[in-house]
Amino acid sequence: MSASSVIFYVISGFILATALLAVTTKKIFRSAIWLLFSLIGVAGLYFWMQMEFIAAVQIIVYVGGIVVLIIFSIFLTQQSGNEMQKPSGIRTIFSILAVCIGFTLTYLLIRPYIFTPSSNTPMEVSVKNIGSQMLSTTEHGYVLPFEVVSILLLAAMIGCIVIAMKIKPEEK
Amino acid sequence: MGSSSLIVLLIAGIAFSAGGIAVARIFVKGTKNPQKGQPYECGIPSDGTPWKQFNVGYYLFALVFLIFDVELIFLYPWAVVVKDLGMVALVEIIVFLFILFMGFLYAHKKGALKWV
Amino acid sequence: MKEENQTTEQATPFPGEVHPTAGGGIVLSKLDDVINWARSNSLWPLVFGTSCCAIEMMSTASAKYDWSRFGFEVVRATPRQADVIIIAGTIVNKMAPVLKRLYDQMADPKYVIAMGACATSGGPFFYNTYSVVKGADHVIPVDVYIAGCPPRPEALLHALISLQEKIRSGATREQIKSQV
Amino acid sequence: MFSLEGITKSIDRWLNSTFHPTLALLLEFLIVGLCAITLFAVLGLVLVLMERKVSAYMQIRRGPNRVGPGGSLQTVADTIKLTMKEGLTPDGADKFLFNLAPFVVLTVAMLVLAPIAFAKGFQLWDINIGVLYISAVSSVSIIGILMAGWASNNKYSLLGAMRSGAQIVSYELSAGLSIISMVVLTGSLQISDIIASQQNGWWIFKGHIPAIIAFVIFIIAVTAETNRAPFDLAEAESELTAGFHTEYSGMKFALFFLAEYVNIFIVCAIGATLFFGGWMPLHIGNWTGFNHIMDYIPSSIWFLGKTFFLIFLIMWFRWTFPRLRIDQLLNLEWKYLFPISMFNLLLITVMAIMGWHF
Amino acid sequence: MLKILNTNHSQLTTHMFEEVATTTEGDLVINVGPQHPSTHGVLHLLITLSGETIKNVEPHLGYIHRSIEKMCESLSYRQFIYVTSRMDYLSSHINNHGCALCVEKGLQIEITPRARVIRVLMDELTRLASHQLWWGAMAMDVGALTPFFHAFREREAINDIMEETCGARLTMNYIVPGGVMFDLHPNFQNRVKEFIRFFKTKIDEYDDLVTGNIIFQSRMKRVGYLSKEDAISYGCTGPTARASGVSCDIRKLYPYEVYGNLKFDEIIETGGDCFSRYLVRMQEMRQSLSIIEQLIDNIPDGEFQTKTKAVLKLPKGEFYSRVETARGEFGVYIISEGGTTPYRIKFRSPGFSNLSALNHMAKGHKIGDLVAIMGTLDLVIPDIDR
Amino acid sequence: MSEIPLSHILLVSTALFFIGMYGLFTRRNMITMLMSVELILNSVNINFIAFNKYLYPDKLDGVFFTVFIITIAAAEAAVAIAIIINLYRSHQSIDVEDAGEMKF
Amino acid sequence: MFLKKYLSDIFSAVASLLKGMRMTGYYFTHRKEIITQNYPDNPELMKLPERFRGEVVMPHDENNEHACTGCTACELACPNATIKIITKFDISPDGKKKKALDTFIYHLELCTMCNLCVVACPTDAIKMAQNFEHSVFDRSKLTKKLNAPGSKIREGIE
Ligand code: SF4
Ligand code: SF4
Ligand code: SF4
Repeated sequence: MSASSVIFYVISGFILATALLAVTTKKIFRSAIWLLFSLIGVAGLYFWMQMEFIAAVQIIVYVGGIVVLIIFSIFLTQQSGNEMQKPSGIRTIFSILAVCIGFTLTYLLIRPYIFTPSSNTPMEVSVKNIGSQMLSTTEHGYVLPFEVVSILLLAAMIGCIVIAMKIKPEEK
Repeated sequence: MGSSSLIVLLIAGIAFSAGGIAVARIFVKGTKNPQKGQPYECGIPSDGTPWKQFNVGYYLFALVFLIFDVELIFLYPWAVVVKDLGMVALVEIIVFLFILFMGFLYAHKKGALKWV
Repeated sequence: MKEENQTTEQATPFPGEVHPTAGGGIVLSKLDDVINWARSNSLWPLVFGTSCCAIEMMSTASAKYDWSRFGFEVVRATPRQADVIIIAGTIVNKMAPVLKRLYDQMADPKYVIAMGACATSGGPFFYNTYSVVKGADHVIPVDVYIAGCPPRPEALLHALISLQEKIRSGATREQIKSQV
Repeated sequence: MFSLEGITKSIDRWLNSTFHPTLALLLEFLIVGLCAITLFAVLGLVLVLMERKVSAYMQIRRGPNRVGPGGSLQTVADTIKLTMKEGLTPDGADKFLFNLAPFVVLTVAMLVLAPIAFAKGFQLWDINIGVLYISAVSSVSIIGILMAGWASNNKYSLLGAMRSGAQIVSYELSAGLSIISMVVLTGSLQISDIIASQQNGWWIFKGHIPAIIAFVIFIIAVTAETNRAPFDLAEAESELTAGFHTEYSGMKFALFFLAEYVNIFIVCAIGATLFFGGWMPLHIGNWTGFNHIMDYIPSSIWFLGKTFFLIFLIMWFRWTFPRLRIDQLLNLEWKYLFPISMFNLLLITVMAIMGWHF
Repeated sequence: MLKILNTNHSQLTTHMFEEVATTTEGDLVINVGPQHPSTHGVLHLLITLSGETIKNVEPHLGYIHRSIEKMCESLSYRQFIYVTSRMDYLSSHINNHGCALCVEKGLQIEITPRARVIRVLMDELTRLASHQLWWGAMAMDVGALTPFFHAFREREAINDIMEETCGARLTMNYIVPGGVMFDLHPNFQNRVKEFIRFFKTKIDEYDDLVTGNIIFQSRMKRVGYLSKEDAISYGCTGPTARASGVSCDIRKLYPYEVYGNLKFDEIIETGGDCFSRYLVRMQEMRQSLSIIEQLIDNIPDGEFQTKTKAVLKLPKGEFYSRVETARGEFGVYIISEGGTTPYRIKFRSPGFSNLSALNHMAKGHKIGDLVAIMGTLDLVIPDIDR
Repeated sequence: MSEIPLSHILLVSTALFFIGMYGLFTRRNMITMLMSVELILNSVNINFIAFNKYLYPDKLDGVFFTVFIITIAAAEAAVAIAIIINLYRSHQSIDVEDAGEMKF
Repeated sequence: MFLKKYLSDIFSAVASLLKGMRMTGYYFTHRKEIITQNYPDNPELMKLPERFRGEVVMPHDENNEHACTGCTACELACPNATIKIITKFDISPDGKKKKALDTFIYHLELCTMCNLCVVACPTDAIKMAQNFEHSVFDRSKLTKKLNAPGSKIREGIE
């Protein structure tokens, strides 16, 4: 086993362990921190796959943005020191069962499938390539989604503001 | 030395902090007293816990930030190629930024960027 | 009204009392010297000024006297990061528990300087008042006392230098008191 | 001529010739790790001393001058003392997160070092997304701060952490935008490319006024991101005693302190790379004679000189200005810096496309 | 008359009910002080916060209550003066002055013209020193650290002058009933003139460094507003009240010593916010300078002390005198039973009333503003607690 | 990285997906549920990247999909949190059970 | 219009900030403005004014004689009982009993340097000295005996 595969397993283990902790920890703040580590682990996985750009995006958006937002909303809506109430026993059992069955099914689906790694000459995943393809107006260009994303973001922002500021005046 | 430097630096960072804290742990024997572990609040016993619901005035900023943060990640690939693509890229980004700027103006107008 | 002599001789150790010894015997004495040298040269005071003497403490920090020359200028507002409390001013009965608490909350090793007549003995408020603690050493153990009301900034610097010497020698509070 | 590149090369060669390749690689890792740690420690010592001296001279006093020659050992003494001080953990704290926070902050600062070019050919990893990597990784440190603030179970810490969260998050935008506007000019995110593009002049000169605007915005934004005065609300002494590290003592506090200074170094290094050409000596167009003379100064000196100049600038701010209030701070970002930097980005783009820069 | 009283009363009560803060879910109650860098001593504030916004500030006192008034009852008329330096230690000299005035009123002694001028000179120097310290500390509160050191440079110059004549730097104890303790030092005039020359250049630097600074101005303007009516009803005096447009300078309204013959302005601003308070103090410094300039060349010759008896006894009765300290009106009220010690002494300290307006001013602002407001109130806590 | 078969990466992402599902099932708190959703989205991203890397290294479409998914995740998180905060304001609780009637 | 105000706001703000930076920059580059005294290093530079009150001393002349009659005026004048005078009765050569000073106890830790005792003393037996380096490790060291051992009152002082 080479160093590279060791690193892969370490990263995967890290991702799964922290993700598991994130969904089972009782304190909500800790849960957010575990989620953060899990996301960082995913970024590490991207680094390992030499997708540096995606890794950086992952860190910027998830860690720098979403997790911070989640933490803020935790402060805003929770007694962050309290433990969250435990799910009922039956519910836990059924969830575990469902999840296990689902996992096995998927595993059985994946296992027989033989992926043939492509022999095409790989394209370098540099920011330059990403950029030029993103902005190109040809058939494989992504310029339309690129512009649509801005509308999506605009919609999201307006939505957020409308929703979040709705009750403000009455509160005061 | 490539991406392995990340691992080296990660280990170095952890080792450095762990080493420093371990030295303090091993060699320094602090005294114990009942007040030491209590939170410091200007010498007055703290009343209530901070771990409760707490009005964050800044969350709207964080919301808006998140949107613009995503915008930034689209700008990086764009910025790299803009010189080569020339005018096309400029037009595209003007449309892109214009739409977002609308959002910014809206947020401004609605007072989301004002302090609450 | 002569109880101040008895209390200074009182041998009951205070709960937060520290002996500025490093290493607890594990480390070699050479290393001990280095540590004592470092500790003596990096005394970060806690912001603790209650009254008039605090102004002279501020003067000591000011450009003319400049205690940063000794490395004291890193004034910390939280006791966790401070090394020395300079009790600058009167301690009254209501303040005493606060002082004790702050002292207790400091991380070891920690030192105390009583600046001015009030902190040393109650000073002008020794007689005729009902509310003043007659010397901060009734509340927490004090290492260095400075007389004066208020002491000059140089006097505070002198006290800090004495404290440095004391730390450098590595002796405990009791040893120093019994020597001299 | 003294060159770091040569030294690293020869060490590499020697290691590979004497040891088994795997062992040589491991040894190399070890050396790099140790170097990084040393760099960290030395940076901390030097910068703290520098800060104290700079502040002293601005405040018409002498500053540390009694420990070691000219006070040079002052920070060494401080470090040893902090190491030898009890590191307490409050009883009510979330012990695990409380102790984890300094690790996060410090490790992040360490990781950001990877793509920084200290001298010609002296760079750990010339990653192809260079500056993006740096702004991505350094945004993790905010989590460390939030963690520290929350886990301390102290109201001051929590308030300080929240403030710093809002602040770092907001200022990331204008820092990012000004970085992007330089990227427009360089056409690459890779640090080595960015430096190479300044072969015939630094961007701050080549880029006319928009580059200067971008630089001003950059320096303001990074000052805010590193929690330095006048944006030091997270640890505002006169308001929140010590902000998010109120409960930290001893070595754990020292790690925060160290990380803060290393972060300053890093952002200044980025600023020096983007605007002042990193290790690139001062070259003017095609004055070959002049350029040649400049080349005789080692590249590491150029790099450090520029970086320390920027650090000095940031220190100068700190010892001159009052602190902003939290709402003013966010106002400044959202009302002024962000729109201006957006506009400036377009300006630079037009300039780049038209080829109006030198 | 009764009607007016009634309406006032009802207004007062509704006002008081407003003051009672309702703590709701999501509010944070924080102790600021007694040990805190911005409380300038040992003020303890219990702050109710909603996010960063202040809902209520509740000052708690007593952390430096030294029972000075009680103590004075057992000290002789000569002795009690020195304790008053420890109340408002930044204008210790003016405090002593107020007490000496009251004792002299009771004894009905006239003091010599020289002593009067010396007292006023020292008063104004003290006021300058106090304002300088306030300026430095205020700048430090809002986060600028360098002004503190610059302010102390000038303050040290004054301290040196004081020390030369009075023999101490802070708690001078220079005034005695009947005059002053020593004559002026021979160097005094020259050094004061030199200081004036030096300080005139430096006070412009103050403006460059802090007053004009945009950050500082935005921290100060429209923060901590105190209307004229509120200033009067809270009993504010000194620069705090004058910044709200209340004319209350004792030196003008009830001139004592030689103030009646001097040309100086009472500084009145009408803004009522922190920046007005700041400006009032800055201009008062210039006024003090002009007072000193008027007096320094015209110190009359003669005795510096009237002869008094070795043991002072005030006749039976009540005596009140007031002076203008750096912080406002300082009143001394002595009830004498005819003995060698006062029967009862009450001090009216400016800080107490000014502090009472804090909650009113700080409500709805941020924590950072609270610090700025406290800075411009220029509180000296032992003055409040006594 | 070549010696790791693609199925291992898929396995990891599947496991991550189901961990997210588990969280979604058991948690009754909206914020934690949102966190679970983020995990699920991440598992999808891993798949996209892995497929792109292993099967179509000559193309970048997987990368683009990932970027857009991340974008949408961010927008979704922002809106979701706005809703959660709004809900909390009106119900003083963010338990899903309490939020039966979402009529705004 | 809006833009103009916006821009002029920015310019005036930057100008005011630069003004402050020029000030600190000036002090940074002009070392001669430094006023630090280096207290323990050059004692010869430290001149205290002769009126400075550091502690109460009782001057003795070369014959080990002082001027204190033990009249306790200073003790009475002192507001916080810093001085305690213990008197004894000397037998003068002509057989008369005469009150004289036995011990002059001075609690430096209580003294507030107010000068009232010096003013009160009819024979100028005590005065204020400039010594200020009073730091000690043990507070009891601050209680002093001012009259030197074996000293006696100077002739001719009543
Ligand atoms: S010793 Fe004197 S100056 Fe110091 S606090 Fe006490 S009374 Fe004030
Ligand atoms: S100086 Fe004042 S306090 Fe000191 S002994 Fe003399 S009278 Fe007493
Ligand atoms: S010192 Fe003077 S006042 Fe005191 S007892 Fe002696 S002679 Fe009398």
